[in-house]
Amino acid sequence: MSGASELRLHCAARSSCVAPVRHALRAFLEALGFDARSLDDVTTAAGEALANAVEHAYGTESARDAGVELLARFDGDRLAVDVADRGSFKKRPPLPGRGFGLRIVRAVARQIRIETADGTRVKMQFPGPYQKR
Amino acid sequence: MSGASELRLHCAARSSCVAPVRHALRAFLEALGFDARSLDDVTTAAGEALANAVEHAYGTESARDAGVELLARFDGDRLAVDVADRGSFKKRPPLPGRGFGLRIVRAVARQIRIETADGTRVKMQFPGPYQKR
Amino acid sequence: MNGDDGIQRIRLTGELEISRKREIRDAFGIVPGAKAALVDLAEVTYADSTALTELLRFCVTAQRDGIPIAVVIRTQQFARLVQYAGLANAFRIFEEPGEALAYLNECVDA
Amino acid sequence: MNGDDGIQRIRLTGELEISRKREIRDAFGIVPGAKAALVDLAEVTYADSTALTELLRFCVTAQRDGIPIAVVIRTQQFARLVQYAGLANAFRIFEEPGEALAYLNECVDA
Ligand SMILES: Nc1ncnc2c1ncn2[C@@H]1O[C@H](COP(=O)(O)OP(=O)(O)O)[C@@H](O)[C@H]1O
Ligand SMILES: Nc1ncnc2c1ncn2[C@@H]1O[C@H](COP(=O)(O)OP(=O)(O)O)[C@@H](O)[C@H]1O
Repeated sequence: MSGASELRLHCAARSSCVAPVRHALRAFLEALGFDARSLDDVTTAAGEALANAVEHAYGTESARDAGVELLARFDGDRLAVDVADRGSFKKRPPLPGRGFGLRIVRAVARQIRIETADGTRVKMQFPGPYQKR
Repeated sequence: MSGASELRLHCAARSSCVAPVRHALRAFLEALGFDARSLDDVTTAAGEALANAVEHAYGTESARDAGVELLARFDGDRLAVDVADRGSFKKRPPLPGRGFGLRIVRAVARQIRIETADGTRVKMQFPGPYQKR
Repeated sequence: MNGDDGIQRIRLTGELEISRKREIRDAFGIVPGAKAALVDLAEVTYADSTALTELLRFCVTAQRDGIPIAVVIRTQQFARLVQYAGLANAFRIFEEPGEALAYLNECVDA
Repeated sequence: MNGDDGIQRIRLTGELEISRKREIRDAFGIVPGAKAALVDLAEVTYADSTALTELLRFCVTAQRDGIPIAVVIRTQQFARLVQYAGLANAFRIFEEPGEALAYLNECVDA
């Protein structure tokens, strides 16, 4: 027994997988006693990062099986959520009327870092306090 | 990205915590694509082990804060679920009309081992295949 | 008693688990004058051994007092839980309240 | 068109997210003859940027064509999403369909 709580979920990078992973994250945070606003914000941000992995990471259908991983870690104080894929980050100028995903993540998270050395890893930290009990 | 999926949830050993932890386990398994029967069986077994930690592990109210931990691990093939507390296992003859908890766990799990060296750890393994997709 | 047929109705819904132990126990009691009891758990979405223990306690007491009991269970999780606990023959289980009532009426008339 | 007031109704419910992208896109289209459109998202329980992108595309096109749009959003998650995306002023948002309709009727009459 370590005291920290962790959720690590590995799934195929398909659009049908995003909602179930998001629901699992929500239920995980609910079990930790997070308040409604935090539940919404954290799952919203994670949902955007997951959707990006599904939309942008992989060039071919079969490559999607390399998957996407959600990692949420709560040490009783700070919540960190990573979303990682094995694809390649697509640096490009934002299309008009798009590009809301990362903007939303930035609005919600206290800190976001995107590592693109080996696939893409979006590392988010969320401001506390978030627990209701 | 490791490929394996894991849920580790640490909560106070109170009866109000059992359902949220069970719901988180269910959502975790749903995200992994488990079928309805497996979802029911695994959460039923885990629910019994969690309830036992709440009911039997700790002698005093304040000791409950040492908590209970659920650990579920799926490697794409085998599912293992541990429920651990920091209390003391109570060996005693079964009361009449009670003692259903561990019997239910045994009926569901392919294998169960109870370690009582340092608190109680109920280690359950579940038979596969459990995934619908 | 919810009807004038002498059959007491007990109805519980949702998740019957450890955090509702007291409520479950309080719900399971025979009212004076009841000739039989229908335990309607059709809308229970999840049950654990806490619920089973209270249900069994109730059924044993009632049967000792000669009061027939019928239990309605519809959820598969709950039906399997009863099997896993080895209680499939400890009380009469029905899937429909109508069937349970017919059974109890027969018991009461006999 | 669901009424005879010339106001088109578009209603989506549940979780508006990436797996429903196609359905969301298909729902957002102005029917011939519509003088205004009411986008009723009151019963959306969750929305992501996929939904926002489609909604924005629809509103921009409609406004270019001089067709007033009113969007009903009630869920807090969705309302905050719009804020986070910086779209609070991109379309008219109402909490009640009645208010949205009143606004559109005014636009159409004016
Ligand atoms: N996981 C990822 N893999 C590859 N590229 C990504 C990933 N996440 C984001 N990007 C890149 O960052 C851009 C901005 O993402 P975002 O703000 O979510 O907007 P949108 O998805 O609408 O383009 C994407 O268009 C894409 O080029
Ligand atoms: N986590 C635990 N800590 C202490 N004792 C336990 C624990 N789990 C089980 N036990 C012991 O095992 C017994 C049997 O448990 P169980 O089969 O679930 O039936 P019941 O909870 O109805 O007694 C309990 O009565 C208790 O003495």
